[in-house]
Amino acid sequence: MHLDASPVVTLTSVFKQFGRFAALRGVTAEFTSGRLYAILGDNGAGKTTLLRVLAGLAQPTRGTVSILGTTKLRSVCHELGYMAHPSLLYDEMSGMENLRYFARLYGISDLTNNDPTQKDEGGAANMTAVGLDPALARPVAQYSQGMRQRLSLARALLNDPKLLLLDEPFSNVDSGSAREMVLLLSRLRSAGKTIFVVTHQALLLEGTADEFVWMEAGQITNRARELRPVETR
Amino acid sequence: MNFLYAAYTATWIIHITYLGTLVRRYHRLSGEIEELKKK
Amino acid sequence: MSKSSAVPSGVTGATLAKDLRLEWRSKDALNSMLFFSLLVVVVFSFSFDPNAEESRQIAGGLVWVAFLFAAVVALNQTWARELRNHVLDAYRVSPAPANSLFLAKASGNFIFVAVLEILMTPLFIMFYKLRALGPAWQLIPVAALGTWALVVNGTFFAAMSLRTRSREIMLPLLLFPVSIPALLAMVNATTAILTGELSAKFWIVLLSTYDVVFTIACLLLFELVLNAE
Amino acid sequence: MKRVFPILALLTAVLLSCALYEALVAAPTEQTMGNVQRIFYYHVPSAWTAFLLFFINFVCSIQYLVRPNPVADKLTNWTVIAIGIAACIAAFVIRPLPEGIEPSSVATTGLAIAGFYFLIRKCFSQPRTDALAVVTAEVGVVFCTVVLVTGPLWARPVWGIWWTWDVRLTSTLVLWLIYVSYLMLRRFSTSGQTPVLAAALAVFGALDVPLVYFSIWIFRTQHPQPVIGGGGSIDPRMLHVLLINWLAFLCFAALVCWSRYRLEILQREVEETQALEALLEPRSSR
Repeated sequence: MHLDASPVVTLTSVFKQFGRFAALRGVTAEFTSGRLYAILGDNGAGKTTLLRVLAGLAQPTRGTVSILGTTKLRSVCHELGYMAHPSLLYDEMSGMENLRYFARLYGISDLTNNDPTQKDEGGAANMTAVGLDPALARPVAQYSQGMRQRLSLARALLNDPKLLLLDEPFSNVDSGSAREMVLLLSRLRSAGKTIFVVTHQALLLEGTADEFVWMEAGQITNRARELRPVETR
Repeated sequence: MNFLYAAYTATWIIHITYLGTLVRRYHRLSGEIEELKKK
Repeated sequence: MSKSSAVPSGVTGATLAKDLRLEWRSKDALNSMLFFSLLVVVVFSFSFDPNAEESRQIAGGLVWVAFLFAAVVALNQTWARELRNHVLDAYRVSPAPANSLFLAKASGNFIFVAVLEILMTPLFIMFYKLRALGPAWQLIPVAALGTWALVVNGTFFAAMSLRTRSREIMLPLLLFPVSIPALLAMVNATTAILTGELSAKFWIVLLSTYDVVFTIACLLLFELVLNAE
Repeated sequence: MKRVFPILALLTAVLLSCALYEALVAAPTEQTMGNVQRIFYYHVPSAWTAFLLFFINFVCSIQYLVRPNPVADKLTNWTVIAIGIAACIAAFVIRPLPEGIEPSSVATTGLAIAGFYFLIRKCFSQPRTDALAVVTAEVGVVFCTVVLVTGPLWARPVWGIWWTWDVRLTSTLVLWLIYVSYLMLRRFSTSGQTPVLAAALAVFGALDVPLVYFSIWIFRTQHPQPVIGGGGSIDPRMLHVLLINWLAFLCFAALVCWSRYRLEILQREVEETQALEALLEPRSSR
């Protein structure tokens, strides 16, 4: 477990504009390692854009983003896990086929490998961790929305990232599974990972998240340790 | 001979049409600038 | 877990295998391509007398135009598949190099179009009573080089047209002008071989040059295009 | 700068009318083709101007792509210098040169390419090269259209046909198609990085041009076509008129480019201000 409180993510006056629409309007913030951050806010507040900028998918129009001590996000992308609102999965393939392919993109050659020294910690373990059966041969198209969401989380965890960016992981997941996912996240956090969760269901993370971050109109308006009842609705 | 005049006229029609579009774009743009100044 | 910052290897192979598997399951691209080129063959046969000796003169053009249009169908499919569920983002956040994706996609399309050609050629021969008067084996390098020429630029421009409105229409608009020399070379080489009057050697050299130049250009510029959101 | 513009415009107008007079009246009438040959004085200068503009577009596109990356930038600089030097050496080493090519023209072309590259590099910042690329592509397409319209008008009375798939005609048509698709891409792009996409397409187009020319050249030698012009040497008085017309059209093109460039810059400034406006204006969170 890491105890250093050095910043993993540093944002310095980050702007992101799509034509005339400003999605991020001067975000300056520091996030320390080994914590779970819940990012809250209305639709269009810039939460998803913030995650996309952190994941290196969107270039900020202005400002700098530094992750794990570098501004060259491409050089730390193997330390990043990203789960988007769309599933980022191939509908025609089964869960394990999907995971096996994405693992290859990270240079993890075989998830069900025969090498006994390297225990099968990749795909299969990830699938069980999120509550799915690795043997499931159905194509993802026939999964329920909740199962897809969990498989998507398993995909984000494939490369054992230090920094996990999750966009709405609990949407469409029933409350029992959502609580399981929260437990999983808190275990991952204890293992030293830094986790960002964008969510509308803030109450689920009460007691688990280390910090709540409120965003409004492209800016971070408030950060607090506790989820105050006023803000929860 | 007619072809000669046709070619010369066509050349200038093309150029003037293009210049016309430029002028139109400029007018639209100055409209936008006016709007910005009002704010 | 063993994890390194090194660029992962074997991504091209894995991506290609994945694409082939997806195509095998859905057969979207192949079916539509096959049907499309079949239509072209039939429709063209009404526009001139397919039995005439002159048909040999235009058969080369006909064959390649049919394949070009069919290839556009396949090319649009390849990236559409990556846009569903935004899977392309999953590739872009991974350390896998952009060029591996490009090579995998281009070879995948090459395989699809090649399969189409292998299936359609007997039909062309039957319908138009084609018989090569020149050295027939030369058709193989011409077909291979020509297909790669179409596919390499097609894959690139299909990725480019992802970032445009009405991308299905945009692809041919971008692809056809740049493909003209390749098309000219393919058609003329094929005609030269079929009629046996001229040597196709020059056209094969031209096609190879085209392939080399544009493969390099695509590899140099693909990363920029992929990340141009 | 703004006061210079009307003066230059006036000068260009005078030059253009002079050139028109020379072309219609002063130039000798060609023996076989007659007066129709005078289309030549509009057709050829327009073509040269269009090619020059497309060349500038290519240089700008390369610079737009290369300059953010210092390594690639340096590499391209040295390549351009190498092209200049190689052309100078080749002019005096390669013997014999292909027919009709003087050693001095080879050297001048090489040096002009290098000169142009560094001139543009010095005068325009990297984002501005994109603006210049749009401008040259657009004005180039206009001039190319002129070429494609006057060409058939010349061909019809002389050869009796509107169009022939001759190497120069066809290459020009392909060039026109490529740059029209370039402008289409710019218009239809939804990407925030349209300039990158457009620059990539421009590079592809420019790479394509020699291949187009070469392939059609061979294509033509296999298929006999009507022969263009009389060939051989040109009457010095005709050459004089031609050059004056070219000068006039170059000035005209430069002026059009300049106004279009200012329009482009203005438009970008307006867009930036609008974007800034969007930033400042308090957004109601829905």
